[in-house]
Amino acid sequence: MTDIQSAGPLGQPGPLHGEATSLPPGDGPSTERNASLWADAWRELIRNPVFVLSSVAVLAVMSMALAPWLWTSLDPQDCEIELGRQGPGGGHFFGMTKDGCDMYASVIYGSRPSIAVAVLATLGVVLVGILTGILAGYYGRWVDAIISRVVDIVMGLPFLLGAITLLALWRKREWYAVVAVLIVLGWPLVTRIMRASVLATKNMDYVQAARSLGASDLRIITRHVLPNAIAPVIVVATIALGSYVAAEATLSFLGVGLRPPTVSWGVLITHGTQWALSPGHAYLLLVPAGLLVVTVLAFILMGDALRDALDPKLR
Amino acid sequence: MTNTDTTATAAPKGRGRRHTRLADVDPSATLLDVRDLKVEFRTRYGIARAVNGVSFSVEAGETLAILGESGCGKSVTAQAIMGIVDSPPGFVTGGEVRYRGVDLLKLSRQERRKARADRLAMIFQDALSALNPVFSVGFQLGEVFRFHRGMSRADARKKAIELLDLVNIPAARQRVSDYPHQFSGGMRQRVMIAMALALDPDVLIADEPTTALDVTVQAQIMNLLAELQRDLNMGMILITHDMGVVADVADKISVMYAGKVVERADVHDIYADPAHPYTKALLESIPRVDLKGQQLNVIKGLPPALTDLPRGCNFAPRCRYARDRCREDTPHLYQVTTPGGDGSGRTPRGSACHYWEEVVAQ
Amino acid sequence: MTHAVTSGGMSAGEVVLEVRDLVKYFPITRGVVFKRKIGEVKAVDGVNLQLRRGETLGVVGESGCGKSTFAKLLVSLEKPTSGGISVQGQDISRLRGRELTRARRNIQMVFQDPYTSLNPRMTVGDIIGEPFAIHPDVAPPQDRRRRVQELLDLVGLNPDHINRYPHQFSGGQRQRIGIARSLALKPEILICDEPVSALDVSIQAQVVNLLEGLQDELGLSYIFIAHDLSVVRHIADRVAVMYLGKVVEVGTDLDIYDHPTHPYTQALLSAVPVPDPALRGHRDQIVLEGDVPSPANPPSGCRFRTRCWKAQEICATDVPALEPRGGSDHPSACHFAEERDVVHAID
Amino acid sequence: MGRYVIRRLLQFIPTVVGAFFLLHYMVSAGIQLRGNPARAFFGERTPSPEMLAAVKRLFNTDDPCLAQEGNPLHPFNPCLGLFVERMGNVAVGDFGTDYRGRLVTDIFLSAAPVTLRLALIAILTEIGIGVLAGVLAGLRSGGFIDYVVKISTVLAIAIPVFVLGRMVQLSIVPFARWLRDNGASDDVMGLVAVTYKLDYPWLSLVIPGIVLGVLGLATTARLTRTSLMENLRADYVRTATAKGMPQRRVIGVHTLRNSLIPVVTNLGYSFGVLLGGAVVTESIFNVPGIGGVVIRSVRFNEGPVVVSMVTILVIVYLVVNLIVDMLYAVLDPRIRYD
Repeated sequence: MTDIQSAGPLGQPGPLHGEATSLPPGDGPSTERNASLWADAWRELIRNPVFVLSSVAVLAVMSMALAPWLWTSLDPQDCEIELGRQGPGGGHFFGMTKDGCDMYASVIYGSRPSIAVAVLATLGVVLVGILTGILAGYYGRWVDAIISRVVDIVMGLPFLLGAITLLALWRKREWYAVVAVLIVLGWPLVTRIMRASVLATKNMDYVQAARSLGASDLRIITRHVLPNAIAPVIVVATIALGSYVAAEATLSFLGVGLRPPTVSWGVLITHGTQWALSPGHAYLLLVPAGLLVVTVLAFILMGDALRDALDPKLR
Repeated sequence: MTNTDTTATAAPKGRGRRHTRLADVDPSATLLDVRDLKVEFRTRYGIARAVNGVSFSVEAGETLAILGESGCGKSVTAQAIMGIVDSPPGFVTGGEVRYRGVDLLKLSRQERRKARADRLAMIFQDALSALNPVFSVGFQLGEVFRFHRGMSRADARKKAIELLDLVNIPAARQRVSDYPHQFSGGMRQRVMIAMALALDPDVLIADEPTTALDVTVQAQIMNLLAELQRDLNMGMILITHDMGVVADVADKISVMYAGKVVERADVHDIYADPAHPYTKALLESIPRVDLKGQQLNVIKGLPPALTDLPRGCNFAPRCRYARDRCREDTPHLYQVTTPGGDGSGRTPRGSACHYWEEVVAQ
Repeated sequence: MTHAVTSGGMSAGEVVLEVRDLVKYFPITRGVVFKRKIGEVKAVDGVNLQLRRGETLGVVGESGCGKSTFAKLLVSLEKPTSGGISVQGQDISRLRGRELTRARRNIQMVFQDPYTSLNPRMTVGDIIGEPFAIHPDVAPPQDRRRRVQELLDLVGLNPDHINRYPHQFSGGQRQRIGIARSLALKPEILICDEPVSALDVSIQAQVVNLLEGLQDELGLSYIFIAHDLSVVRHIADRVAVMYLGKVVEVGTDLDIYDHPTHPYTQALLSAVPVPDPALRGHRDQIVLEGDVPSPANPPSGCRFRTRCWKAQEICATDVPALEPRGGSDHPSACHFAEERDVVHAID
Repeated sequence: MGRYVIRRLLQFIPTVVGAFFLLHYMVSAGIQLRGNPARAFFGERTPSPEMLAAVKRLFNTDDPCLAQEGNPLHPFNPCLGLFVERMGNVAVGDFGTDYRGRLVTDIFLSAAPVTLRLALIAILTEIGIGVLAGVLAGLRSGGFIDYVVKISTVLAIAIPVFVLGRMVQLSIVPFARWLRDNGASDDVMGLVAVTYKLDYPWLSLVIPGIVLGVLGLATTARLTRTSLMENLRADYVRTATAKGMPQRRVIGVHTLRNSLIPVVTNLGYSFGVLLGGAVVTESIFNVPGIGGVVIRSVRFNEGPVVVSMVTILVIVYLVVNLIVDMLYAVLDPRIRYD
């Protein structure tokens, strides 16, 4: 390395250093964008009221699931069956559930199974999807052929129909069965997105440069491909979280999801749909469904805002 | 000067409410006369003055080259003449684009569209993205005739084949129903040219027509363009960054830098005696295929951001002739007389440099 | 052969890189479940070249001539179908694993596009320091930051900008970062694949001058691949002209530019515009017909014959060997090689 | 084009077989893990061994492979023999019977017309209104219509179909009452019925059909909008303008065709969503369609009937996807001449 150390300024210092020194110190050509792309996206996000509002809502719901006692001092198990379906009023602002429990407490505590199912399913889908997507996109050839074929096949089963079939044969509907089915049917979407993203990234010259330096596949994947290819998956995962909250409810409604004594939003809404059309009982549907819709909406809006901030095409 | 001329100057600045009409063309007026054109882009990082008071003119049968590096505003100038600046964010904020005396900027939408169809035509750099991928080239060529000339499908197809023949596409009859992606780069650019020539335009604007092509294909396309321009007696505006291509085909040159014309001259004069430091530095920085051992001079620094132009001369921060005056006082286009010119005085020369005499002298 | 002209002086003549009968075919496959090969793209088809210490060998040709594949073969980004690549006597085309990684230190690449060749999620320090992370024995961890700053200084960038991200630099500056990365392992040979073609004209000269300065300073040998014949003339000591995967003519810059004998070289050179309007109409102009044929289905015999004005029957049957012909002492692969000056004014 | 069609057809077969195998495998694993659904059919009661065996045979779950406790693959034994047998049955159109002995194909065919009508209304809603809303929003992005479309589509996506269905019913009930009191005609009453009415096979499906189509409508509108906005910036749109084409032709011909390509490709996927949604919608509006059958079979623990029904629906879904792919090739010549 001595030759480089001793090199110092070369023969023509003027022109060589000209470009760098002509810039004001500390300023790149684009002074507005002075940090990494993620930091850039972040700065845009915190200025976006839709993102701020939706993340506040998401945080609120997450805290309900993690620490419901922060939101209510009532015990959702403390029920009197005679009080069932009693409308709002008398200390129970949101009325009583079908089984005579406080609706507000039930909804707060009901967030836990609903959110847990959605979060676990999303985690599973994202993990499987990223792994298979990277394998298919990065290694190509027969690995890609096999994975892509399997993706096509699983996508050949419409999501809800597939879930109904699989769960219909499952006698007791435990939460993990619902999660497993959501993962089994959901991962191909993430795989496809990840694969396309990896394919685009893999052809970038910086990956070739790393390879020509002798970088291992593991290094190329973790340092070069993954950080540059993961943005679309994060967007999809955010939206998927919302849609899995809705999926849990839909499966409960169809009688193949979670069921009592578990109290999830899906279970509460299902009861609500059974009673909603009888006079004065609409709240049984509207209260849990309202919270569910707000949650799903928050995740979707958050995902949309992320997409806008991360999509270079919109810059 | 003509009648339309005076009325237009008297009209209020900004986009005049009173529309002029294409029918008012004066055949004796200059074919295309651009005066003090200004285009700005309103972005979230501020207003970018992409074109900042540009003037030039072209006569029939003449080729004007607009020379400049990326981001100097040459393509936006072309789009403003055609009236196809993406708006928003782009806005034409001032100036005139006179076609045979009629200011195109003051035409109604309808008339402007007619001008685009019949009088002006444009060729784009990347023919693959400039042609619609889902329609056959025959459809895209024939569409012009069907729409503007009311021809039947069959007649339009015949015309399309004729045009493809005109631009030397072999087996035009078979290829007319092919799609753009089935053509090679050079052939696609020929299709682009055919489309531009469909309605016999008087002005042809070629925006970097050969940048995406190989040299041997570039030579084919430039020859074709030169030939067609001569045969059809069009005025051509050639937009490019390639000083070699310009030397081969242009009659006169306007050099643009940061949204302004910094030098204009006859093609022979500008290469022999550049009168602006930027032009001079550019010529000294490019290697030549016929010379060995040339010293390449370097232009230090970068062009300024269009959202944040320096005071005074835009080129001053990179200029080796720059003095204090240059950083204060914006130079206008000085009239230049060169000792070394061939004396014919075909084109009035201009240089936007306070010290152009010094530049020429060295 | 007498065409071994080198620059640099010191240990001129020593061959640092030798390419023998290099062939790269890409299979064309079709099929839904089982892929079967229905043809081959003959990207590089029997190339022989030598590079000497301190020398710059220019490789020119139009798109599709195989010059980019050639570059990738040289830095082992592609495995050759057959033939060998020797770097200082060692055949690197057969190496694998750790040996290959070691061999890569001697031959590095500068990429064309400064916008895609730098990872946008890494700082300049991480980008230029990555070679040290991959080859930890080259620089101990505590030295790496200093070494990166020296490299930044070497290519004319401010060493304090080590923590910036690529998007904070201009195209020319990014290309300097790419050059710094390729120099980190102190290679003997740099493969420059169109290093200035993505840059604006006023920036090109900066990078060309930098490459020239580094060569003098560090005694590097370059393979400079480009489509711009003017830049190649400026920087190269010797030039190889490629057409459809084959070298059609090779010689010193003087041989190729002033005394070309292959019709393709002549056509290529005559198509290069010269920035001097005084030469307009005074240069020999050869305008070729049509486009380059597909490398999947190249013409028989001489590959240039379909566009050549000299083609005869023999051209369709016999592949012309690359050897000195037509009274010239540099090799040319044309049955009818004949000198013709197309660059300079003829009258 | 011909080669593309053949390639697509060749891809179709392994996908169908693969999808069936997946279904079969997960069903078999489910049976091995959780016990035979024939047992579940009897609920709390304990059937005699003969009856259990009979129901097992009826459900086609009497294959010994499903009960091989000793097999090393158990409980994840793919039971290939059973799969081949089932594929053979599917190939000849034998999907088994329900517990009363009715052929599943008969049940399917008798319920299909209702579902078909429902799906047709939903698809028309989805494409017609969805594309229109997307185009209007995309043309004036940032404008009032864009804003309205953006908000309403996000809402539509966030509300699960069964909640939406009930809410629509909730708001219709008083309206229908008011109409009846004001002497509305029978046809109008059929239209605003909250449940399916046999006398109004089309009218009483309009509201359920729209509810079913809303989700697809929203995705279609959003996709059309982004796709249109992207294409409006494309170079070839600028070329069309430079040719002097009027605005409506530039958009109507040059931009729209390109913008609809992703919308069409999404139609196949959205048809799958529609099938799932049909089950939910039919259950909410008491529509005696295929979804109703599926839900009833779920309630009565007739798992194998659910599997057979879904198998038929998967065939329908894959065929629709095949057709959509052909349509895609018609729209995009780059695919055709690949």
